[in-house]
Amino acid sequence: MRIVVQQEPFKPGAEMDAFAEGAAGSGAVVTFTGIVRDMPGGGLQAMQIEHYPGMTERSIAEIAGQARERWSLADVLVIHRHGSLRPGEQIMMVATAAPHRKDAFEAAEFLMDYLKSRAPFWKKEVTADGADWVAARDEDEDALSRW
Amino acid sequence: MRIVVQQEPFKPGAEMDAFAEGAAGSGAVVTFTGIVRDMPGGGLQAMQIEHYPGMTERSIAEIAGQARERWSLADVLVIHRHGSLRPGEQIMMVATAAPHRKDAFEAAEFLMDYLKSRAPFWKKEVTADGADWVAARDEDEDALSRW
Amino acid sequence: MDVLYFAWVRERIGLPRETVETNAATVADLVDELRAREPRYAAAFAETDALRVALDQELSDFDAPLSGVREVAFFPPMTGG
Amino acid sequence: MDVLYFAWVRERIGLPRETVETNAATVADLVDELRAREPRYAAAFAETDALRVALDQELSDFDAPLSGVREVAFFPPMTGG
Repeated sequence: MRIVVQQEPFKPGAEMDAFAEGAAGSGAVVTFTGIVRDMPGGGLQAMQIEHYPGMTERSIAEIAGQARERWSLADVLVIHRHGSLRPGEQIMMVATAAPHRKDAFEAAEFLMDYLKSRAPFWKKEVTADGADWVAARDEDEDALSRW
Repeated sequence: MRIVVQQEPFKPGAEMDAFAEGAAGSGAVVTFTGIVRDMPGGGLQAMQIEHYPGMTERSIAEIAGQARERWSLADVLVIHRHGSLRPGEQIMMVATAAPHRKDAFEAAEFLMDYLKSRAPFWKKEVTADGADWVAARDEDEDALSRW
Repeated sequence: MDVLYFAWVRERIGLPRETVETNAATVADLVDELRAREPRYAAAFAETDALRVALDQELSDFDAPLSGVREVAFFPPMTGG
Repeated sequence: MDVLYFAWVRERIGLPRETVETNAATVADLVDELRAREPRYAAAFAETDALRVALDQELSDFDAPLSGVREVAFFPPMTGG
Protein backbone atom coordinates (compact mmCIF):
# COMPACT_ATOMS: atom_id res chain seq x y z
CA MET A 1 0.00 0.00 0.00
CA ARG A 2 1.39 3.40 -0.97
CA ILE A 3 -0.17 6.75 -0.08
CA VAL A 4 1.34 9.92 -1.46
CA VAL A 5 0.18 13.48 -0.73
CA GLN A 6 2.30 15.96 -2.61
CA GLN A 7 2.38 19.29 -4.37
CA GLU A 8 4.51 18.07 -7.31
CA PRO A 9 3.03 16.67 -10.52
CA PHE A 10 3.15 12.90 -11.01
CA LYS A 11 3.21 10.68 -14.10
CA PRO A 12 0.07 8.49 -14.18
CA GLY A 13 1.36 6.01 -16.80
CA ALA A 14 4.67 5.46 -15.02
CA GLU A 15 2.90 5.13 -11.66
CA MET A 16 0.50 2.60 -13.13
CA ASP A 17 3.31 0.52 -14.65
CA ALA A 18 5.26 0.48 -11.40
CA PHE A 19 2.12 -0.41 -9.46
CA ALA A 20 1.20 -3.26 -11.83
CA GLU A 21 4.78 -4.54 -11.74
CA GLY A 22 4.68 -4.64 -7.94
CA ALA A 23 1.35 -6.44 -7.95
CA ALA A 24 2.47 -9.07 -10.50
CA GLY A 25 0.25 -12.11 -10.41
CA SER A 26 -2.86 -10.07 -9.69
CA GLY A 27 -4.90 -10.50 -12.83
CA ALA A 28 -6.75 -7.19 -12.60
CA VAL A 29 -5.48 -3.63 -12.21
CA VAL A 30 -7.91 -0.69 -12.13
CA THR A 31 -6.84 2.95 -12.11
CA PHE A 32 -8.74 6.18 -11.73
CA THR A 33 -7.07 9.46 -12.63
CA GLY A 34 -8.68 12.79 -11.83
CA ILE A 35 -7.74 15.70 -14.06
CA VAL A 36 -8.45 19.42 -13.59
CA ARG A 37 -11.29 20.24 -15.99
CA ASP A 38 -11.75 23.69 -17.37
CA MET A 39 -15.09 25.31 -16.52
CA PRO A 40 -17.95 25.16 -19.02
CA GLY A 41 -17.09 27.98 -21.40
CA GLY A 42 -13.46 28.05 -20.23
CA GLY A 43 -11.77 30.62 -18.06
CA LEU A 44 -10.42 28.49 -15.22
CA GLN A 45 -7.00 29.90 -14.36
CA ALA A 46 -6.19 27.55 -11.52
CA MET A 47 -7.62 24.98 -9.17
CA GLN A 48 -6.21 25.50 -5.70
CA ILE A 49 -6.30 22.51 -3.41
CA GLU A 50 -5.97 22.98 0.33
CA HIS A 51 -5.59 20.06 2.71
CA TYR A 52 -5.08 19.22 6.38
CA PRO A 53 -1.56 17.82 6.69
CA GLY A 54 -1.51 14.86 9.02
CA MET A 55 -5.22 14.18 8.91
CA THR A 56 -5.02 13.76 5.13
CA GLU A 57 -2.52 10.91 5.25
CA ARG A 58 -4.26 9.36 8.24
CA SER A 59 -7.74 9.42 6.70
CA ILE A 60 -6.53 8.03 3.37
CA ALA A 61 -4.68 5.23 5.17
CA GLU A 62 -7.86 4.43 7.07
CA ILE A 63 -9.97 4.41 3.90
CA ALA A 64 -7.44 2.22 2.11
CA GLY A 65 -7.32 -0.13 5.09
CA GLN A 66 -11.11 -0.45 4.99
CA ALA A 67 -10.92 -1.28 1.28
CA ARG A 68 -8.35 -4.00 1.96
CA GLU A 69 -10.56 -5.54 4.64
CA ARG A 70 -13.59 -5.46 2.43
CA TRP A 71 -12.21 -6.72 -0.87
CA SER A 72 -9.57 -9.22 -1.81
CA LEU A 73 -6.82 -6.85 -2.96
CA ALA A 74 -3.17 -7.41 -3.73
CA ASP A 75 -2.28 -3.73 -3.46
CA VAL A 76 -3.61 -0.17 -3.29
CA LEU A 77 -2.08 3.12 -4.45
CA VAL A 78 -3.43 6.61 -3.71
CA ILE A 79 -1.74 9.80 -4.93
CA HIS A 80 -3.36 13.17 -4.23
CA ARG A 81 -1.88 16.56 -4.99
CA HIS A 82 -2.41 19.89 -3.25
CA GLY A 83 -1.43 23.43 -4.16
CA SER A 84 -2.23 25.34 -7.32
CA LEU A 85 -3.05 23.26 -10.42
CA ARG A 86 -3.85 24.32 -13.97
CA PRO A 87 -6.53 22.83 -16.26
CA GLY A 88 -5.29 19.55 -17.75
CA GLU A 89 -3.04 18.70 -14.80
CA GLN A 90 -3.55 15.51 -12.80
CA ILE A 91 -5.16 16.03 -9.40
CA MET A 92 -5.04 12.51 -8.11
CA MET A 93 -4.90 8.84 -8.90
CA VAL A 94 -6.13 5.65 -7.30
CA ALA A 95 -4.99 2.18 -8.35
CA THR A 96 -6.14 -1.22 -7.12
CA ALA A 97 -4.79 -4.68 -7.94
CA ALA A 98 -6.75 -7.85 -7.27
CA PRO A 99 -7.07 -11.44 -8.43
CA HIS A 100 -10.53 -10.63 -9.86
CA ARG A 101 -11.86 -7.61 -11.71
CA LYS A 102 -14.94 -7.12 -9.52
CA ASP A 103 -12.80 -6.53 -6.43
CA ALA A 104 -10.45 -4.18 -8.25
CA PHE A 105 -13.34 -2.11 -9.67
CA GLU A 106 -15.42 -1.94 -6.50
CA ALA A 107 -12.46 -1.06 -4.29
CA ALA A 108 -11.39 1.73 -6.68
CA GLU A 109 -14.91 3.20 -6.70
CA PHE A 110 -15.16 2.93 -2.92
CA LEU A 111 -11.82 4.70 -2.51
CA MET A 112 -12.92 7.47 -4.88
CA ASP A 113 -16.26 7.94 -3.14
CA TYR A 114 -14.51 8.28 0.22
CA LEU A 115 -11.74 10.52 -1.08
CA LYS A 116 -14.38 12.87 -2.52
CA SER A 117 -16.24 13.38 0.75
CA ARG A 118 -14.14 12.14 3.66
CA ALA A 119 -10.51 13.05 3.01
CA PRO A 120 -9.73 16.63 4.12
CA PHE A 121 -9.21 18.36 0.78
CA TRP A 122 -10.91 21.55 -0.39
CA LYS A 123 -10.91 22.93 -3.91
CA LYS A 124 -11.05 26.56 -4.96
CA GLU A 125 -11.58 27.65 -8.55
CA VAL A 126 -9.72 30.77 -9.66
CA THR A 127 -10.98 32.74 -12.67
CA ALA A 128 -10.48 36.31 -13.91
CA ASP A 129 -13.60 37.22 -11.88
CA GLY A 130 -12.22 35.96 -8.60
CA ALA A 131 -11.99 32.75 -6.64
CA ASP A 132 -14.73 30.45 -5.35
CA TRP A 133 -14.65 27.43 -3.10
CA VAL A 134 -16.12 24.39 -4.84
CA ALA A 135 -19.32 23.36 -3.06
CA ALA A 136 -19.72 19.76 -1.94
CA ARG A 137 -22.28 17.96 -4.09
CA ASP A 138 -25.17 16.03 -2.52
CA GLU A 139 -24.47 13.42 -5.18
CA ASP A 140 -21.01 12.80 -3.73
CA GLU A 141 -22.38 12.45 -0.21
CA ASP A 142 -25.12 10.11 -1.48
CA ALA A 143 -22.54 7.96 -3.27
CA LEU A 144 -21.26 6.83 0.14
CA SER A 145 -24.56 5.22 1.05
CA ARG A 146 -24.00 2.31 -1.31
CA TRP A 147 -21.03 0.96 0.67
CA MET B 1 -12.49 5.61 -30.04
CA ARG B 2 -9.63 3.19 -30.67
CA ILE B 3 -9.92 -0.60 -30.86
CA VAL B 4 -6.80 -2.70 -31.20
CA VAL B 5 -6.66 -6.49 -31.56
CA GLN B 6 -3.08 -7.66 -31.81
CA GLN B 7 -0.64 -10.40 -30.97
CA GLU B 8 2.16 -8.04 -29.88
CA PRO B 9 2.62 -6.86 -26.30
CA PHE B 10 1.55 -3.33 -25.46
CA LYS B 11 2.65 -0.85 -22.79
CA PRO B 12 -0.27 -0.06 -20.44
CA GLY B 13 1.26 3.07 -18.89
CA ALA B 14 2.19 4.60 -22.23
CA GLU B 15 -1.24 3.73 -23.66
CA MET B 16 -2.93 5.32 -20.66
CA ASP B 17 -0.88 8.52 -20.94
CA ALA B 18 -1.62 8.84 -24.66
CA PHE B 19 -5.31 8.15 -24.06
CA ALA B 20 -5.55 10.73 -21.24
CA GLU B 21 -3.68 13.26 -23.36
CA GLY B 22 -6.15 12.77 -26.19
CA ALA B 23 -9.12 13.12 -23.84
CA ALA B 24 -7.79 16.31 -22.21
CA GLY B 25 -10.53 18.21 -20.46
CA SER B 26 -12.29 15.04 -19.37
CA GLY B 27 -11.89 15.10 -15.61
CA ALA B 28 -11.99 11.33 -15.14
CA VAL B 29 -9.99 8.52 -16.73
CA VAL B 30 -10.53 4.90 -15.70
CA THR B 31 -8.40 2.00 -16.91
CA PHE B 32 -8.67 -1.73 -16.49
CA THR B 33 -5.69 -3.93 -17.31
CA GLY B 34 -6.00 -7.69 -17.40
CA ILE B 35 -2.81 -9.66 -16.69
CA VAL B 36 -2.14 -13.39 -17.16
CA ARG B 37 -2.24 -14.90 -13.67
CA ASP B 38 -0.35 -18.02 -12.82
CA MET B 39 -2.52 -20.90 -11.61
CA PRO B 40 -2.95 -21.50 -7.87
CA GLY B 41 0.21 -23.40 -6.99
CA GLY B 42 1.97 -22.24 -10.17
CA GLY B 43 2.75 -24.24 -13.28
CA LEU B 44 1.08 -22.18 -16.00
CA GLN B 45 3.40 -22.26 -18.99
CA ALA B 46 1.26 -20.21 -21.35
CA MET B 47 -2.18 -18.76 -21.86
CA GLN B 48 -3.20 -19.20 -25.48
CA ILE B 49 -5.86 -16.84 -26.76
CA GLU B 50 -7.79 -17.68 -29.91
CA HIS B 51 -10.17 -15.22 -31.52
CA TYR B 52 -12.44 -14.80 -34.52
CA PRO B 53 -10.80 -12.20 -36.77
CA GLY B 54 -13.39 -9.84 -38.17
CA MET B 55 -16.10 -10.61 -35.65
CA THR B 56 -13.75 -9.63 -32.82
CA GLU B 57 -13.24 -6.07 -34.07
CA ARG B 58 -16.90 -5.77 -35.04
CA SER B 59 -18.25 -6.97 -31.70
CA ILE B 60 -15.89 -4.75 -29.71
CA ALA B 61 -16.84 -1.73 -31.83
CA GLU B 62 -20.51 -2.51 -31.17
CA ILE B 63 -19.96 -2.87 -27.43
CA ALA B 64 -17.97 0.37 -27.33
CA GLY B 65 -20.69 2.11 -29.35
CA GLN B 66 -23.30 0.95 -26.84
CA ALA B 67 -21.18 2.32 -24.00
CA ARG B 68 -20.93 5.69 -25.74
CA GLU B 69 -24.69 5.85 -26.17
CA ARG B 70 -25.34 4.91 -22.61
CA TRP B 71 -22.82 7.07 -20.76
CA SER B 72 -21.42 10.52 -21.34
CA LEU B 73 -17.94 9.59 -22.52
CA ALA B 74 -15.20 11.63 -24.13
CA ASP B 75 -13.33 8.59 -25.43
CA VAL B 76 -12.94 4.80 -25.24
CA LEU B 77 -9.90 2.58 -25.80
CA VAL B 78 -9.92 -1.22 -26.02
CA ILE B 79 -6.76 -3.27 -26.60
CA HIS B 80 -6.99 -7.08 -26.62
CA ARG B 81 -4.20 -9.49 -27.44
CA HIS B 82 -4.35 -12.96 -28.93
CA GLY B 83 -1.75 -15.70 -29.35
CA SER B 84 0.45 -17.28 -26.70
CA LEU B 85 1.02 -15.25 -23.53
CA ARG B 86 3.12 -16.01 -20.44
CA PRO B 87 2.15 -15.35 -16.80
CA GLY B 88 2.63 -11.67 -15.96
CA GLU B 89 1.98 -10.46 -19.51
CA GLN B 90 -0.84 -8.03 -20.24
CA ILE B 91 -3.85 -9.64 -21.93
CA MET B 92 -5.98 -6.58 -22.49
CA MET B 93 -6.79 -3.06 -21.45
CA VAL B 94 -9.87 -0.87 -21.43
CA ALA B 95 -9.80 2.88 -20.84
CA THR B 96 -12.67 5.34 -20.57
CA ALA B 97 -12.59 9.13 -20.28
CA ALA B 98 -15.59 11.15 -19.11
CA PRO B 99 -16.46 14.45 -17.49
CA HIS B 100 -17.60 12.59 -14.35
CA ARG B 101 -16.17 9.59 -12.52
CA LYS B 102 -19.42 7.64 -12.36
CA ASP B 103 -19.68 7.48 -16.16
CA ALA B 104 -16.04 6.52 -16.57
CA PHE B 105 -16.29 3.72 -13.97
CA GLU B 106 -19.61 2.30 -15.14
CA ALA B 107 -18.65 2.32 -18.80
CA ALA B 108 -15.35 0.55 -18.05
CA GLU B 109 -17.14 -2.14 -16.05
CA PHE B 110 -19.77 -2.54 -18.75
CA LEU B 111 -17.07 -2.93 -21.41
CA MET B 112 -15.26 -5.53 -19.32
CA ASP B 113 -18.43 -7.51 -18.63
CA TYR B 114 -19.21 -7.61 -22.34
CA LEU B 115 -15.65 -8.39 -23.40
CA LYS B 116 -15.62 -11.34 -20.98
CA SER B 117 -18.73 -13.00 -22.39
CA ARG B 118 -19.61 -11.48 -25.76
CA ALA B 119 -16.40 -10.80 -27.66
CA PRO B 120 -15.18 -13.92 -29.52
CA PHE B 121 -12.05 -14.81 -27.54
CA TRP B 122 -11.24 -18.20 -26.04
CA LYS B 123 -8.49 -18.92 -23.55
CA LYS B 124 -6.52 -22.13 -23.16
CA GLU B 125 -4.20 -22.82 -20.26
CA VAL B 126 -1.05 -24.78 -21.03
CA THR B 127 0.74 -26.64 -18.21
CA ALA B 128 3.25 -29.50 -18.07
CA ASP B 129 0.22 -31.84 -17.82
CA GLY B 130 -1.38 -30.63 -21.04
CA ALA B 131 -3.71 -27.89 -22.21
CA ASP B 132 -7.26 -27.06 -21.15
CA TRP B 133 -9.77 -24.60 -22.47
CA VAL B 134 -10.86 -22.16 -19.79
CA ALA B 135 -14.56 -22.72 -19.00
CA ALA B 136 -16.92 -19.75 -19.08
CA ARG B 137 -18.01 -18.82 -15.56
CA ASP B 138 -21.69 -18.41 -14.65
CA GLU B 139 -20.57 -15.38 -12.69
CA ASP B 140 -19.37 -13.68 -15.89
CA GLU B 141 -22.64 -14.40 -17.67
CA ASP B 142 -24.61 -13.16 -14.65
CA ALA B 143 -22.58 -9.94 -14.58
CA LEU B 144 -24.30 -8.92 -17.84
CA SER B 145 -27.73 -8.87 -16.24
CA ARG B 146 -27.01 -5.65 -14.35
CA TRP B 147 -26.73 -3.59 -17.53
CA MET C 1 -21.73 -21.45 -47.07
CA ASP C 2 -18.57 -20.98 -45.00
CA VAL C 3 -18.68 -22.79 -41.68
CA LEU C 4 -16.09 -21.82 -39.05
CA TYR C 5 -15.13 -23.59 -35.84
CA PHE C 6 -13.28 -22.16 -32.86
CA ALA C 7 -11.63 -23.41 -29.65
CA TRP C 8 -12.58 -26.99 -28.69
CA VAL C 9 -15.18 -27.20 -31.47
CA ARG C 10 -12.34 -26.64 -33.95
CA GLU C 11 -10.18 -29.21 -32.16
CA ARG C 12 -12.90 -31.88 -32.08
CA ILE C 13 -13.79 -31.44 -35.73
CA GLY C 14 -10.14 -31.10 -36.69
CA LEU C 15 -10.38 -28.06 -38.95
CA PRO C 16 -10.92 -24.33 -38.56
CA ARG C 17 -13.26 -23.78 -41.51
CA GLU C 18 -14.86 -25.51 -44.45
CA THR C 19 -17.34 -24.79 -47.21
CA VAL C 20 -20.61 -26.64 -46.78
CA GLU C 21 -23.29 -27.18 -49.44
CA THR C 22 -26.59 -27.21 -47.60
CA ASN C 23 -30.27 -26.47 -47.93
CA ALA C 24 -30.73 -26.38 -44.16
CA ALA C 25 -33.42 -23.87 -43.23
CA THR C 26 -32.13 -23.10 -39.76
CA VAL C 27 -28.95 -23.37 -37.73
CA ALA C 28 -30.44 -26.38 -35.92
CA ASP C 29 -31.06 -28.13 -39.26
CA LEU C 30 -27.44 -27.46 -40.28
CA VAL C 31 -26.23 -28.89 -36.96
CA ASP C 32 -28.29 -32.03 -37.58
CA GLU C 33 -26.72 -32.43 -41.03
CA LEU C 34 -23.21 -31.96 -39.66
CA ARG C 35 -23.81 -34.36 -36.75
CA ALA C 36 -24.89 -37.05 -39.19
CA ARG C 37 -21.63 -36.80 -41.15
CA GLU C 38 -19.02 -38.36 -38.90
CA PRO C 39 -18.43 -39.14 -35.22
CA ARG C 40 -16.08 -36.14 -34.82
CA TYR C 41 -18.95 -33.83 -35.80
CA ALA C 42 -21.35 -35.72 -33.54
CA ALA C 43 -18.82 -35.27 -30.71
CA ALA C 44 -18.42 -31.54 -31.39
CA PHE C 45 -22.16 -30.95 -31.52
CA ALA C 46 -23.10 -33.37 -28.74
CA GLU C 47 -24.41 -30.62 -26.47
CA THR C 48 -25.58 -27.54 -28.29
CA ASP C 49 -26.35 -25.94 -24.89
CA ALA C 50 -22.59 -25.67 -24.51
CA LEU C 51 -22.26 -23.94 -27.90
CA ARG C 52 -22.77 -20.51 -29.35
CA VAL C 53 -23.39 -19.62 -32.98
CA ALA C 54 -22.68 -16.50 -35.00
CA LEU C 55 -24.26 -15.72 -38.39
CA ASP C 56 -22.21 -13.38 -40.54
CA GLN C 57 -20.22 -12.43 -37.43
CA GLU C 58 -23.24 -11.55 -35.28
CA LEU C 59 -24.20 -13.70 -32.29
CA SER C 60 -27.40 -15.56 -33.08
CA ASP C 61 -29.22 -18.70 -31.94
CA PHE C 62 -29.97 -22.20 -33.10
CA ASP C 63 -33.53 -21.40 -34.23
CA ALA C 64 -32.32 -18.68 -36.61
CA PRO C 65 -32.99 -19.07 -40.36
CA LEU C 66 -29.98 -19.45 -42.64
CA SER C 67 -31.36 -17.78 -45.75
CA GLY C 68 -28.95 -15.17 -47.05
CA VAL C 69 -26.27 -16.15 -44.53
CA ARG C 70 -22.75 -16.52 -45.92
CA GLU C 71 -20.73 -17.35 -42.82
CA VAL C 72 -21.75 -19.53 -39.87
CA ALA C 73 -19.45 -19.96 -36.88
CA PHE C 74 -19.72 -22.43 -33.98
CA PHE C 75 -17.80 -22.03 -30.75
CA PRO C 76 -18.02 -22.48 -26.97
CA PRO C 77 -19.02 -19.59 -24.67
CA MET C 78 -16.46 -16.83 -24.91
CA THR C 79 -13.80 -16.34 -22.27
CA GLY C 80 -12.12 -13.07 -23.21
CA GLY C 81 -11.10 -10.11 -21.10
CA MET D 1 -6.07 23.50 22.77
CA ASP D 2 -5.06 24.01 19.13
CA VAL D 3 -7.92 25.13 16.92
CA LEU D 4 -7.44 24.86 13.15
CA TYR D 5 -9.49 26.39 10.34
CA PHE D 6 -9.56 25.36 6.69
CA ALA D 7 -10.94 26.67 3.39
CA TRP D 8 -13.55 29.42 3.77
CA VAL D 9 -13.66 29.00 7.55
CA ARG D 10 -9.96 29.96 7.59
CA GLU D 11 -10.63 32.87 5.23
CA ARG D 12 -13.54 34.25 7.27
CA ILE D 13 -11.68 34.03 10.56
CA GLY D 14 -8.48 35.26 8.95
CA LEU D 15 -6.07 32.74 10.40
CA PRO D 16 -5.22 29.06 9.89
CA ARG D 17 -4.74 28.10 13.55
CA GLU D 18 -4.66 29.46 17.05
CA THR D 19 -4.32 28.28 20.61
CA VAL D 20 -7.52 28.64 22.61
CA GLU D 21 -7.86 28.47 26.38
CA THR D 22 -11.26 26.97 27.06
CA ASN D 23 -13.26 24.91 29.51
CA ALA D 24 -15.88 24.10 26.89
CA ALA D 25 -17.31 20.64 27.52
CA THR D 26 -18.35 19.92 23.93
CA VAL D 27 -17.57 21.12 20.42
CA ALA D 28 -20.88 23.02 20.41
CA ASP D 29 -19.87 24.85 23.60
CA LEU D 30 -16.53 25.79 22.02
CA VAL D 31 -18.35 27.08 18.93
CA ASP D 32 -20.58 29.24 21.17
CA GLU D 33 -17.50 30.71 22.87
CA LEU D 34 -15.81 31.44 19.53
CA ARG D 35 -18.95 32.96 18.05
CA ALA D 36 -19.19 35.37 21.00
CA ARG D 37 -15.64 36.66 20.41
CA GLU D 38 -15.90 38.76 17.24
CA PRO D 39 -18.10 39.17 14.17
CA ARG D 40 -15.61 37.30 11.96
CA TYR D 41 -16.04 34.22 14.19
CA ALA D 42 -19.80 34.68 14.23
CA ALA D 43 -19.69 34.81 10.41
CA ALA D 44 -17.56 31.67 10.14
CA PHE D 45 -19.78 29.72 12.51
CA ALA D 46 -23.11 31.17 11.31
CA GLU D 47 -24.35 27.82 10.00
CA THR D 48 -22.81 24.84 11.69
CA ASP D 49 -24.84 22.60 9.34
CA ALA D 50 -22.42 23.73 6.65
CA LEU D 51 -19.41 22.80 8.78
CA ARG D 52 -17.52 19.68 9.73
CA VAL D 53 -15.33 19.16 12.77
CA ALA D 54 -12.37 16.88 13.41
CA LEU D 55 -11.02 16.05 16.87
CA ASP D 56 -7.37 15.02 16.92
CA GLN D 57 -7.62 14.49 13.15
CA GLU D 58 -10.66 12.20 13.26
CA LEU D 59 -14.02 13.34 11.88
CA SER D 60 -16.40 13.91 14.76
CA ASP D 61 -19.57 15.90 15.49
CA PHE D 62 -20.70 18.98 17.36
CA ASP D 63 -22.08 17.03 20.33
CA ALA D 64 -18.73 15.35 21.00
CA PRO D 65 -16.98 16.01 24.35
CA LEU D 66 -13.65 17.85 24.25
CA SER D 67 -12.00 16.26 27.27
CA GLY D 68 -8.53 15.01 26.38
CA VAL D 69 -8.68 16.55 22.90
CA ARG D 70 -5.58 18.46 21.83
CA GLU D 71 -6.48 19.55 18.29
CA VAL D 72 -9.87 20.71 16.99
CA ALA D 73 -10.34 21.55 13.31
CA PHE D 74 -13.30 23.28 11.63
CA PHE D 75 -13.88 23.19 7.89
CA PRO D 76 -16.57 22.97 5.21
CA PRO D 77 -17.57 19.61 3.66
CA MET D 78 -14.62 18.09 1.82
CA THR D 79 -14.28 18.31 -1.95
CA GLY D 80 -11.28 16.11 -2.75
CA GLY D 81 -10.79 13.52 -5.46
